[in-house]
Amino acid sequence: MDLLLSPPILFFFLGVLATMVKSDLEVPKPVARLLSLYLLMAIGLYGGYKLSASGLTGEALAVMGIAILASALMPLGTYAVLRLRLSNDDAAAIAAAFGSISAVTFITAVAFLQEADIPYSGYLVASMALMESPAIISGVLLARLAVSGSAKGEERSGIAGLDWRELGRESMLNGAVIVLVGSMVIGYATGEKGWAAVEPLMYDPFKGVLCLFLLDMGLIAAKRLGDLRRAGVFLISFGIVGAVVQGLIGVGVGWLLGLSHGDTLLLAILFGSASYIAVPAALRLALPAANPSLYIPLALAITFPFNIIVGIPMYHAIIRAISATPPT
Amino acid sequence: MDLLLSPPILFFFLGVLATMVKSDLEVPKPVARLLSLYLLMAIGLYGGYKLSASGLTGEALAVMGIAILASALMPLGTYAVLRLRLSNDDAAAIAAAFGSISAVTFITAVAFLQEADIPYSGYLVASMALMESPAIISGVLLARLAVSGSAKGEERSGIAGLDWRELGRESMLNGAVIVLVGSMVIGYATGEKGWAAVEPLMYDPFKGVLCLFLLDMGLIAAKRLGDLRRAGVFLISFGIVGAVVQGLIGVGVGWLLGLSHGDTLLLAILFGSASYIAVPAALRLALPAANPSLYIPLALAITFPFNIIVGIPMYHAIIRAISATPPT
Amino acid sequence: MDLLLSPPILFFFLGVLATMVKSDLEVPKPVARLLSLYLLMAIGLYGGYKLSASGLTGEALAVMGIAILASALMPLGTYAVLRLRLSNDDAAAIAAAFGSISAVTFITAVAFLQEADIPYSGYLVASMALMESPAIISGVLLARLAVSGSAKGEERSGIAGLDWRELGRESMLNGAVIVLVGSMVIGYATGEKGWAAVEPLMYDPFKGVLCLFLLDMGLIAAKRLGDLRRAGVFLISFGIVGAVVQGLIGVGVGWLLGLSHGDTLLLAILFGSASYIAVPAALRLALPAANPSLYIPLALAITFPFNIIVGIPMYHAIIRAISATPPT
Amino acid sequence: MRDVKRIEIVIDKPHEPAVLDVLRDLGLPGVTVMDVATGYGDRGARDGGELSDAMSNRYLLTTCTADQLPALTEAIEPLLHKYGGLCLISDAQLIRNA
Amino acid sequence: MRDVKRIEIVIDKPHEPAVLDVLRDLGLPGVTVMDVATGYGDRGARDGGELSDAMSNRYLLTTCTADQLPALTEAIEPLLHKYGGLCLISDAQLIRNA
Amino acid sequence: MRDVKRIEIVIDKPHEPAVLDVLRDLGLPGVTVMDVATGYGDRGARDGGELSDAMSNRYLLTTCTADQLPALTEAIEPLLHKYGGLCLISDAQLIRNA
Ligand SMILES: Nc1ncnc2c1ncn2[C@@H]1O[C@H](COP(=O)(O)O)[C@@H](O)[C@H]1O
Ligand SMILES: Nc1ncnc2c1ncn2[C@@H]1O[C@H](COP(=O)(O)O)[C@@H](O)[C@H]1O
Ligand SMILES: Nc1ncnc2c1ncn2[C@@H]1O[C@H](COP(=O)(O)O)[C@@H](O)[C@H]1O
Ligand code: NA
Ligand code: NA
Ligand code: NA
Repeated sequence: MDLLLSPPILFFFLGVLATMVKSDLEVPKPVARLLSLYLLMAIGLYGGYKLSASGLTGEALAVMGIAILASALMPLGTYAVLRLRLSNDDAAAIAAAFGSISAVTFITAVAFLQEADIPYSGYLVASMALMESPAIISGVLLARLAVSGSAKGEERSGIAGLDWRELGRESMLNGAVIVLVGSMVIGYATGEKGWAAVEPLMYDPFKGVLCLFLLDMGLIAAKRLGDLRRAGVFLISFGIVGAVVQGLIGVGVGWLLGLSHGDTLLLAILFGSASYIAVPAALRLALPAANPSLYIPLALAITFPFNIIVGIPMYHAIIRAISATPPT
Repeated sequence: MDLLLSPPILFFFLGVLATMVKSDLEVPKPVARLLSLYLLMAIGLYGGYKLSASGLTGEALAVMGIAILASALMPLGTYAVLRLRLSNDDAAAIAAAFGSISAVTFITAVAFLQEADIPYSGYLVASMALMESPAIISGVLLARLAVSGSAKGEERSGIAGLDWRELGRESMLNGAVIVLVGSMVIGYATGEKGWAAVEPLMYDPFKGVLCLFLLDMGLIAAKRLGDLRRAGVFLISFGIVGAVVQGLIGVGVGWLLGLSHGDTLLLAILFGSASYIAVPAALRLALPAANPSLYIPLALAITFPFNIIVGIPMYHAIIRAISATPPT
Repeated sequence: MDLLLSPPILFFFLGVLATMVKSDLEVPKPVARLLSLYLLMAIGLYGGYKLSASGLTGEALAVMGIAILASALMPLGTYAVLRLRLSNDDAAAIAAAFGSISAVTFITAVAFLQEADIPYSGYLVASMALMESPAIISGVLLARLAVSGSAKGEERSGIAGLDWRELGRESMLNGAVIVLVGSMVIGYATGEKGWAAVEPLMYDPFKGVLCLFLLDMGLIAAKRLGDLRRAGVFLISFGIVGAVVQGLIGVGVGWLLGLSHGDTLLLAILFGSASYIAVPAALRLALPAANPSLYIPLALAITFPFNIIVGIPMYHAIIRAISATPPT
Repeated sequence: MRDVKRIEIVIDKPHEPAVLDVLRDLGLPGVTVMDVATGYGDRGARDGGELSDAMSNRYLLTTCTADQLPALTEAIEPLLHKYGGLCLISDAQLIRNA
Repeated sequence: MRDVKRIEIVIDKPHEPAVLDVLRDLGLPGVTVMDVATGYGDRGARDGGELSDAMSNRYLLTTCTADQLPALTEAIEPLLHKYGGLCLISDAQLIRNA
Repeated sequence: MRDVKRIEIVIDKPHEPAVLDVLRDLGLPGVTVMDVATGYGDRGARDGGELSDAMSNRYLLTTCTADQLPALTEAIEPLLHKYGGLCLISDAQLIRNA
């Protein structure tokens, strides 16, 4: 299978392997931060540049609107399911992570499309940026509503004691969100000329940097796997089944809107991926009682590998199949 | 305005914004160090390479000589002005910072010229390298002369107790100076062939790296702004007026020497920019009593943003205007 | 001399100079780690890619086999010599370091060949990867055999108490080895298509990154020189003479096998270079009693500079001379 | 050279600002903050913050007088209960510039 | 707030896992690990691990009860003898979440 | 296991060499140096040295005997007065390789 033979994915496996065999290989934290900063800037600038070329079409606005809604509403369903087994805060946190998106999964899908010479639209990057935060707010609201009016006089719990400004800040001003949105705006504002200036750094070495970053992701994901021992079958299977269900909703939406093959695939990945960077950072503040050793490993060590190894080619095949029969 | 719409400047704004909204966005220290190391190497190698092509003309030597003099003498004037309000050591430190140069401001101006397809000469880079240190020595001498023969028996104060070797080391062997000068010499020595080997790293991605670095500069500058609360109106206005006066001297010199548009602009930027890297590092040792929370924020959070946002286009316009009437 | 005038070597000198003059120039640890990670990935991917193009010829397998043998057997001779003056563990550790290889020396030689437009084969990179570990195992065995049956009941000493699994892990699963071998396998597996995806990052900026890394190597090597004060003439001369002897063996092998000029040069460098990254990391665990302040500075501050400054051009000249008279 | 209470606090990096606010409100003279590479505690292992600060800790060192201590512990304890982490208190002597 | 023994250990980074095993075996509640930039001791100067961890140290901070101390020192001492480094023990009071 | 004085020093990074010279001149057996991420004191806030070391601190940990202490404090005090920073002294027990 071609994607599995692409360098970035193979470097992810290499990282997993290195952790498995207890190698001392490590990517220093500041390097990991630089790599993700680069990837966010690169995808943001490119998306903004493409958007400035295509302009904000009706299709673009429609998809972006649906993306926001999906991020805000999907957590309601997942939360209900997760509450069957998990504490209120943990269920809300995981629902938020899965409602939001994983930029690296999206970027890996973009690299897949580039390999396969399948075009995609810049507004998908915009949709990614727009999907990061709503799920966080929904998750926090769900957690608060559940305890509202409860006896606990704890000021932070309950919808009453909710500091909206603070919640907005924590959900929308996370570093990753700022860089992605900011780069997109800059790419949009500077258009052709701006892109020409940054392209040698922000486009050409892109896949190579992705190799370095996925190597580190492999190292980290494998390390985090251990945390899931306590998690149990229910949670781990949710990490896959839940992701696929959401991903298929994305496929369906793309099909109904008659989006292109590439755009539908990216939409599926946005719906079906779970955040392990922006959302956890926000939830430490907004939902401190939720256990990060549950929602981070689930998104990082289960859903992320599943998506880049199985999910992307799977949605690719499904979309090709159904694209034979357009909606009437 | 075109420059304001260039990605590097916009990323600077993004960094400022991120700090303003209290985002957790941060560029890890080692990454910031790598970026400035890269920028110094890149500009040094390029300048040396251009110098090896053009050779050391009389014009080149004249400008370089004047640059050294300016760096050494400008502090006398600024020190006198600053003494009206500041302590002896603080006045000397700020005079030194403004007599020296800001490599990043220079590099931003170079990027501006590249955007506008305006040529410039390699010896301007040499002039930058030559201007870093003399101002430091002048500043320290000013501070020492002022206290000479004073009652204080403190061995370090006073011109008598001055350790010249030490002062030379601290002013000329700062890491930033070494890398800049060293890279220039290497670029000069290896010429065409050497440049061909490093160009893919040292030239093509240059503007993209500048975006990353200015993003961090925006984050840091905005953080440092707070320190200036205590500084007062006098100092803050000096950060702009003093810079402009020095910058205009640079324009005048370029005009009298009949330098090209690009060279005159860069000379103005060298004269009008203030150091917040090499000079502070040296002054912690040479003038420990000077307060770094005064001269660093002033150069970093006032003069630097002013220069890249207002200064560069302003000098650009002035030079275009006067270049109509050459000196007779 | 051309190589001496190549930017990477000159940046090494710049680093040495900066340390000599006590400049505060430093390359942060995470940056150094990123640079060596990049260089290992780049050379591994390129070697694997070339191997996938040329295929595993008989010549390739022969050289790789000999490389493994050389790495495993050369330590026997050097250990015997070093025992004349050094403790058992120190002698074994140095023998291991010199039996293994220095990837950066190899990479510098590759850059030299590229400058001179001399071709080389991908299996030399494979040989490098294969030579890293055997010498470590030999060194540890030598150290253990020497003390076997000795009165000391210390569980770790002696061949009996040897934990083979552990020794294998420590010698073969070091981070540097994993990245090099892994990248080579990935380059081999993904071939033309994979290389096209990573080339903009992994090939074009290669020499520029080498400049940055050798600048740091110069800083570090000069710092480590001090440790050798205690080492004495015997050890320091071994760092050169021992390296040259091994290097000449490499030249001889290449000549006997009728290898190309480039391949012979690289083989000489593999034989004649000493490891200061992978081997020390492994020996801290496998031979904790060996003094790292002996074998690291020797390989880093004596043999490495000698090889990149004198060794490479010297072997280059020798090979050109003898290539006139092929073996009959 | 005067006797002081030496205070060490380990806290999730996202909650560091809350702790610094406490120290400032108490008017403590200064603080030194260091990065934590890794660690483990009741809430399991922590990483070095490769991807986000969500799972990384910070180490704070500060000093206070014996009379300031009760107010400090009282202000810190709820933070530790809510966010985890720890606070170590020991006796030391301080030399400062003046 | 309870009395504890405050334990600091400096060890070669390659041997850190061995020390962590000891702490876990003794069932110590937690540990905080920090990178060491440089240092020197009997075995000469250490670097920051630019090239490999062979010459770099790590700093571990942990706590134990007075009764756990003998077992800890007994387990740590052989490691220090074999690998170098040091262990510092002092008295402190601990505030933890519960 | 022997009693020692545990010395902590926080100093501007540019002045770290001056402190290390003092420790060496006193013949102290070793030192461990760590990077300081941020901090504040009388001279305001410090950064992590993003641009230069001018505004960044370093943390030094060392040990000495009770008799060495007076000489150490006497040598360190002028540095702290001139450059700022602080020195903390506490009691500890040291385990070393012999
Ligand atoms: N006994 C301890 N000694 C040293 N550090 C500790 C200890 N317990 C907890 N920590 C640190 O505090 C962090 C949070 O602890 P916890 O809230 O128990 O998970 C851990 O990751 C450790 O870095
Ligand atoms: N007296 C000391 N105070 C603080 N740190 C020390 C001391 N002695 C040794 N160290 C640290 O322990 C490491 C190893 O020490 P050694 O095994 O003596 O070389 C040194 O590199 C220092 O970081
Ligand atoms: N009371 C304190 N506790 C811990 N660290 C301090 C304290 N006072 C000062 N520092 C550290 O010493 C540095 C210099 O202090 P100062 O010279 O007062 O600005 C500060 O940036 C802090 O890192
Ligand atoms: Na999602
Ligand atoms: Na200036
Ligand atoms: Na060798």
